Amino acid sequence: MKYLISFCLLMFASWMPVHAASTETLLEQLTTTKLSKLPDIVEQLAAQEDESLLPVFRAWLAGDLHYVKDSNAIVVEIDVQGNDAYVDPFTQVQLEGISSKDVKKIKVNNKLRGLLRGVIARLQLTSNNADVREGAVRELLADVDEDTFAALENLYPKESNNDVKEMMQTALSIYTAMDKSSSQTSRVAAIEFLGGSLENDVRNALLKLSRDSNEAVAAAADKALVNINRQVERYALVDQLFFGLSLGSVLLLASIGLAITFGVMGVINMAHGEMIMLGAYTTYVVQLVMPNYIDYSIWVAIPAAFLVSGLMGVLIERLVICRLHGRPLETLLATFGISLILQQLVRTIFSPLNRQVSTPSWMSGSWEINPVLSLTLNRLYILAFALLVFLALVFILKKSSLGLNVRAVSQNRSMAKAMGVKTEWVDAMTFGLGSGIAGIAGVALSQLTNVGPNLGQAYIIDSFMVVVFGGVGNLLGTLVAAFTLGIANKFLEPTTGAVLAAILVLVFIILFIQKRPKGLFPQKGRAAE
Amino acid sequence: MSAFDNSIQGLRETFRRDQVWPFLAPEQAAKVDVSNQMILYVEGLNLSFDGFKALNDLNLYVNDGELRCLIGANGAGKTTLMDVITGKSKPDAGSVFFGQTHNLLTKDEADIAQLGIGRKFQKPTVFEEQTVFDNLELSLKTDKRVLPTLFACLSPTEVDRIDEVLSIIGLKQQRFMKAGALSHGQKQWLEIGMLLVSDPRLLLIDEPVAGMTAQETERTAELLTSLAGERTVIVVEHDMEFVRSIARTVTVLHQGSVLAEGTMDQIQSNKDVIEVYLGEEAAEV
Amino acid sequence: MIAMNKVSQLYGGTQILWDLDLDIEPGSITCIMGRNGVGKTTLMKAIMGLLPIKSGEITMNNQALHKLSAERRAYEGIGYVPQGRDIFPMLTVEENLRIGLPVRKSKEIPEKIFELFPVLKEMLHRRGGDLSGGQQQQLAIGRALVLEPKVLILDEPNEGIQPNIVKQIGDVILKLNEEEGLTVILIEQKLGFARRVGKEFRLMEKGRIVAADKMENLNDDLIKQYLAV
Amino acid sequence: ADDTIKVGVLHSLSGTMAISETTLKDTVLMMVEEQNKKGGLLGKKLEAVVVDPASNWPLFAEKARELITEKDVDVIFGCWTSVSRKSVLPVIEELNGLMFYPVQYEGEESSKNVFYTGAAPNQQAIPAVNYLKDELGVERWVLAGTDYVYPRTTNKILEAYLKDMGVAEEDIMINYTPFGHSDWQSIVADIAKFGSEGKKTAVVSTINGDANVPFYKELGNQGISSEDIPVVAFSVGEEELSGLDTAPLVGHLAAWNYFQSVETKENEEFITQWKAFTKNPDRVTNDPMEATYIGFNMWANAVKKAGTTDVDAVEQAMIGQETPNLTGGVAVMNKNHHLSKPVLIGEIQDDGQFETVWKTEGVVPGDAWSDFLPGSKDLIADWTDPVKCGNYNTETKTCSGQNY
Amino acid sequence: MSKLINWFSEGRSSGKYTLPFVILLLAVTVLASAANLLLPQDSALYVSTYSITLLGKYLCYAMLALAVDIIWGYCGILSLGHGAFFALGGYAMGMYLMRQIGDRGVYGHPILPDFMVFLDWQELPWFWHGMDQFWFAMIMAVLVPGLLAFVFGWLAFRSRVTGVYLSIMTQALTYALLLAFFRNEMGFGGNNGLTDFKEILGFDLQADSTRVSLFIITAILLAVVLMLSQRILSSRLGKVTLAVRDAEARTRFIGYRTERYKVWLFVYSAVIAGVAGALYVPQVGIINPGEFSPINSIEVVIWVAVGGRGTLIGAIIGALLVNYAKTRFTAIMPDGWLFALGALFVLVTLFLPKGLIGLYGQLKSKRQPASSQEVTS
Ligand SMILES: Nc1ncnc2c1ncn2[C@@H]1O[C@H](COP(=O)(O)OP(=O)(O)OP(=O)(O)O)[C@@H](O)[C@H]1O
Ligand SMILES: Nc1ncnc2c1ncn2[C@@H]1O[C@H](COP(=O)(O)OP(=O)(O)OP(=O)(O)O)[C@@H](O)[C@H]1O
Ligand SMILES: [Mg+2]
Ligand SMILES: [Mg+2]
Repeated sequence: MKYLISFCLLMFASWMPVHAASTETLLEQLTTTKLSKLPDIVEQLAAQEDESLLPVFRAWLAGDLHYVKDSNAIVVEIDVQGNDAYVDPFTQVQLEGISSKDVKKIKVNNKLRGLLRGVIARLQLTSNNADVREGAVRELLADVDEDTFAALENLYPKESNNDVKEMMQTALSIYTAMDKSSSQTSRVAAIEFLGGSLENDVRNALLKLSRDSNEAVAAAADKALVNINRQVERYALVDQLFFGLSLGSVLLLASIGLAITFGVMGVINMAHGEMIMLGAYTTYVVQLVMPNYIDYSIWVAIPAAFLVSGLMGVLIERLVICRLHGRPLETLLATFGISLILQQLVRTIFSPLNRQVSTPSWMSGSWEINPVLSLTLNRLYILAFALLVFLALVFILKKSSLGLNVRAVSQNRSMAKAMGVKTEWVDAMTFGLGSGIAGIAGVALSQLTNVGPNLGQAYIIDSFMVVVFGGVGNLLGTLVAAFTLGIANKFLEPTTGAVLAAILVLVFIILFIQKRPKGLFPQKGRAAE
Repeated sequence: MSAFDNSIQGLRETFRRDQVWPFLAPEQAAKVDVSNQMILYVEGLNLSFDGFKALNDLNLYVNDGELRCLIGANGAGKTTLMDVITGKSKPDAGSVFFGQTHNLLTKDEADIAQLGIGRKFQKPTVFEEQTVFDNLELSLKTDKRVLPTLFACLSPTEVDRIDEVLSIIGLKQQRFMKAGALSHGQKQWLEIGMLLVSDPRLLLIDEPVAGMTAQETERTAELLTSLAGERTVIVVEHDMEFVRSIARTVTVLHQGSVLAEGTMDQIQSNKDVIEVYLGEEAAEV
Repeated sequence: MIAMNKVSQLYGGTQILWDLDLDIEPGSITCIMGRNGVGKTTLMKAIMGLLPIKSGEITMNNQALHKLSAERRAYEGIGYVPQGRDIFPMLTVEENLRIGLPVRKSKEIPEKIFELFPVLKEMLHRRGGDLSGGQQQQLAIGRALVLEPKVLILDEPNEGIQPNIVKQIGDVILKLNEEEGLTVILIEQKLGFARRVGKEFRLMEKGRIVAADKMENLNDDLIKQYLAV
Repeated sequence: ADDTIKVGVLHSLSGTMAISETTLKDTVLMMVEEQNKKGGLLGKKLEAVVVDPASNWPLFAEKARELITEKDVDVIFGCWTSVSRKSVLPVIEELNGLMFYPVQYEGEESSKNVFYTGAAPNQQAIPAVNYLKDELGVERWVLAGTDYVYPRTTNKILEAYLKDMGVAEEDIMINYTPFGHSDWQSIVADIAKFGSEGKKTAVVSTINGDANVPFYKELGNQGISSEDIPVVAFSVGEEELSGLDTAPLVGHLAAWNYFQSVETKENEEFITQWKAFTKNPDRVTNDPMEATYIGFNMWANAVKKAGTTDVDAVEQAMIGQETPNLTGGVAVMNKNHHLSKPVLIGEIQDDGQFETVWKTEGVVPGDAWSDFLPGSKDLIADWTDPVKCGNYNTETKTCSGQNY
Repeated sequence: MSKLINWFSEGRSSGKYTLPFVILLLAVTVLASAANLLLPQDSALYVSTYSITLLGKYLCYAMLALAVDIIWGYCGILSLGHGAFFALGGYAMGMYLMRQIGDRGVYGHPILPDFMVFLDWQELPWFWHGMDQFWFAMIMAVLVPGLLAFVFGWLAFRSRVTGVYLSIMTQALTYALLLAFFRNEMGFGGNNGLTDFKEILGFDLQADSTRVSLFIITAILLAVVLMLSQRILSSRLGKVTLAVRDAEARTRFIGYRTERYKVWLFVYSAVIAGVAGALYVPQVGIINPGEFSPINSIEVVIWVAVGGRGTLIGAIIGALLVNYAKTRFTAIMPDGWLFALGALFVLVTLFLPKGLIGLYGQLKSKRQPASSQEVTS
């Protein structure tokens, strides 16, 4: 292998400009050059057009490229079951006896990353994987220069995959359209082709073209832009709706437990936020326990959080709430006290600092529907998850006797007893269920926001707002309220800014309650008066 | 007169010293116009809940000073009718007039109560946290606006009136007990007492003798008959003996409309009434 | 069947029941009477376990009842129709009836209830709180019957019920008593109904039982002494 | 007792600010312990007096008064938010106390009784913008901040500065969000859109505290990498990053006077000491800690120099004090009660540390009054004779707003 | 006038502890003030200025608690937003104090407060005009909270919003105000609020005598408000209020326009809160939007509950006690005081259902258990 490389190097060196150094010396220089001078070396390395350098570039981009202090040999850091190990970039052979103390990182910064990405893209134009090729071409759209154009033109006829072909043609068209030396008709034709693409770089190119001195070209570009913009706007609306839904799903998750403890049981549960917080911390602990299985940690965390928060809920119910029957307002006082205690408890155990909860790889990134519309995966999962939890809860309350019993207990405790309902058990179970669900919400929220002692505080007010807005005691109301508020917020935000949007939503709630003093879905009937 | 003079005149009128501005003048508790002898007109009332017709084209006329008994099967709409009259529920259609002039449907509960329509609820509702005495004091016929209430003092006549009522309802000993601690029957009496002190023109009484002993029932009957004449009383009751002992005219409701109306004897022999309400046996008595 | 021995009970600082003794025969229909506020309802709540007693004991078939919680007593076979009905207002009629099903270990509401009170079937999906007073009363009785109790406590069951249904309720009580040997404790103010349905009576005054006998022996003297105002 | 010198610690240990401030409380405690090991000061032991103002601003004032009058402390290390400092200020001035404020802030203040050891805007914001412009070729700017005074001022200064440099109005986007904002979807989408118009774009973030985590998470999730749109933050340090999965943030920037990753002897010692003190090998250090460190050491030196803990004497002794920075070089306390310090720009790495990518040549003196705000152009602070004023107008030669 | 005096003297009988309490309150105030001003610093009985400001602050909180108790304890309206009225009163006072600074601000601008110069405002916003007059500012301090309470109450009570719906709306109100006042564009100094006050009516705010005067004024106003409220609540209006609390619909059926009663009581309570806020600001030296935070308002409710809901004195005692506990705990155990405070709340709810005031009754009834029996027999 080594020989092969040196052979190649010799080959290249023979027709490279004289000042160009060999790959080997360039790599050698990596270990000594200052950060600000590194871009030069990248350029020179790129000029080698050597595919075998790809792993080096990739590792560098990822910040994994190191060199051994003694030998100046370039190595790549990999992760073997949570420990650092080092491999040779060219052979991928693991190098024994090197530990993190023996190596030093080859620095990388934004400028370098940008360069490296371009270099990698160029090298990947001939990759075996069609997706990679498409990505590579897209990467190059930003500035298609003569070389790229030539390379692409060369590759185009050989390309078999249609998507890649289209992307290539887009790149070619950009070049043609921008190229003042080509004929007006071919430029206009190229622009017309570009009109069908939503790629950002295409739009930027068209923007430039619309100021072109050639009037026909400028007109064509304008036309294409109008068309593109119309589509972009349509997708922006979809995007906004998605933002609204996903904010709604967060609100739903945060408030759904409260819809039980407060809405159904009538306990003004100020410690609800802390139940969410406990769930989030449970996620953190679960990830601590299984650092190598972050991807699966969520599946452990969900039941664990349910149990932790649920048991805490049962404990609170048994120790405190159960002595406050018939005194709903007092529950406010007691649970407020409990929430202070829980917050401080967490602060004492886990320190006041935020804890790090990692996002499983399958939840990060986004689902790209097209270049202008992509939905972030974690939000998407959380939306689905919120709906799932909601359905499960509705199912539990409708199908098991628990739902019926808890409503009976909250409406007339002593009569429920006289009918043989085990009120204490029902109370404990229901409060546990509500708290447990809050815990599950905590798992979801840990993916979006800080996991710290104040996590619960941030959501408690919104939660009450949602439950009340939807109509106390009505689960469906909670669902609709959460999504309404989420969407309203997100549609207001672009015009008013985040702060005003929040204020307007609050004012809207206040006014709405005037119209419907019992929320969206009020309890009806004689007894409700 | 020129327009200018007109406006001067208007201004003068506005600032006349011998009278307060109209918007400051206390609202006169408008008189109930009963020139046609009729005090309550209920016409074409319809009210449905989620598609269920609780009141169905109901017509009812009550004379001034009359004692009217309202009977009817459970769920016939008696309580609902009272709800409509007192402004608690708004009907889908129909009209309710108090005297010739007062359209009750445009007024709210407090207005209606101030016009002189008092009500006793089927399920006794009193102010549980306050004493029996306070319950009665609150029900007194007084100026019920905020400021006058703030500066109100009990006048000796009012105290006498409350005392009188306390002895009528037999709660003299419990006068300083919290109303919430009364037994069911005692609450019934208290509520009747609250009605009495408020000195209403029209009394709507929903099942006054439920939970009372026979003798108490008799006393209630006496009380109600004595009230009639000066006041108008509408009583709902299922106790036929009681109804017979007080009734002059009886109206039978069924499924939200009037089924029959007449004297007790007429009603008792009415086939329909027997079938849906009284049952064979009761009719024999 | 049910016996009470020197039961005392207080509300806050106020004593309502004073060393009260009461004995209910199995299969009897006992009518408890007394003026307003003498403590009839309180007594019933004590039997059901909704109010803690201060001293004394309550037994059912010689088994101590006063140590059990109310829900256990329901399982032991006591059914309760409270004064003022205490329907679960936001539950539908059907749900009101279903509450008691676990006690009788069955999944379906017995058809018998609807035969007794057909109106309940009509109103099955209406909220309990929306029903008229009388309908609620019927629901309350029906709800207690779902438990298939051995002892049925009825606290003024006829309050606000139309005459033909009053009669029907009387019939039902008698029928259940005869056919199934149901023991009934009935609080009733209306003498006519009490005489028709009751087999025994107990008169109460100021938290004590002051007279107990067969219903035939309820004479005007007693009535005058203990029931008149 | 009189045989100790009391050091007041006025940092929130509960409430929303506890997350940042507890660390500083521990830092002071560590410094006190360290100083006591060295034999204390003036032959006396130091004694820390800790109170909890609970993130409640009026409570800060109350606690400050308690510390000075009831607990008789000789110096206070405290405050994080500007509003807490503003709340404490009148009390300190009235009672002639001495306070060290260790956090970067909006400037526009200089009190006789306060020493500002954190960065002023010209020690953070301006160098950062210069770096972005010169090194990364940024042409479009998003100034995103939490809606309160520090971001507002900083952004005002930056806006003026950018326009001076010829940046067009439409190439600047300013956005404010409420405290603790957690739903960044639309804003990040807006930023992405703003940045997709062909010009190199960067975000200058003055987003405060807890709101950062969801902001960066959203950036990561919407796939905005640091090469596309770099974010340079002034409130995100090692501590904040330790609560965050930094993998998606690699390459975003921060401007501080200190990074934990800087390799100097002092820093290494400091870090070891800190980890030992907190008994936690994973604890990180950050810039406000360094500010506390510098402040504490300067104070100790000043007390030695003055030979007393008397506030006026120490105050005069403070000016001109020099203390080694943890990042090398020497910090100097200027006449305006602000420090001269180096400015560093670092890129976030995937281990939650910063890689220094740029550093000022020498030290930058902190400006109490910004030159870019119309109201304060002519103001200077100078606590030496003959001026002796925190708000001295060089035009009118008057000193306004002094309480003594 | 004589009618009014009559009216006052009549109510005295019902709140039999009010007068002794007021006397106690004023006596303590006078003693503490004298001890601060007259005694030398090293005297054992000397009361430090720190304590005086602390006491003054507590009394303001007590007044706020009183306001909440009137509306919650007596009228059943659980307001989770009373902090808003308090803060508005405070802002009115703060604006006055700000304008009093005049050209002595750091920028030396004759009219604009520092924070406006700083953020480059060109002229005074309209709502700042007139605030340099003490009387005008004080009118605003009661008018603005009163007006807001009136509009809000009128809307809500007329549409018969009750129970938790109302509570959450009050919470939404204060939350919205919180967000609004945080905005720098609002012209209230944003997050930093208003600080750096110098003098009030020409008196140096930092002088001990001013402090003591403010403290005494607060105590006197608290006493006045307490007696006035006691009198109002023991009048027939008070009975109507209780009736509204327990059975609003029934009250309407006997002819009371309950919404009007509620609105006026709400306004009255809001005005008290506004006054409390106005007194609070010069004593603590800062007003900032944090005061609008819903958690603050919830805390006030908790003071009332701790002291004893529906007993005016209880509210005052609760406020004093909880705040004293907070001051002590945060100093004694800065790391664990939340445990203590939380536990206090839980324990009070569990074991003192009627609050600390109820404890007195509990102890009394334990000593003489049979006393109430006579009533029935
Ligand atoms: N809010 C409501 N929602 C639904 N149905 C209602 C409501 N109010 C009343 N109803 C129905 O209207 C009917 C009439 O009820 P109402 O209470 O007027 O009867 P009533 O004549 O007073 O009977 P009773 O003698 O038993 O008291 C009943 O069937 C009841 O179920
Ligand atoms: N919650 C309570 N608190 C205090 N005292 C009460 C309470 N409930 C009832 N009482 C008192 O207990 C006594 C007995 O009440 P109870 O309800 O048992 O009477 P009752 O015999 O059922 O009367 P009625 O025939 O009117 O239903 C009454 O004098 C009443 O004042
Ligand atoms: Mg009825
Ligand atoms: Mg009874």
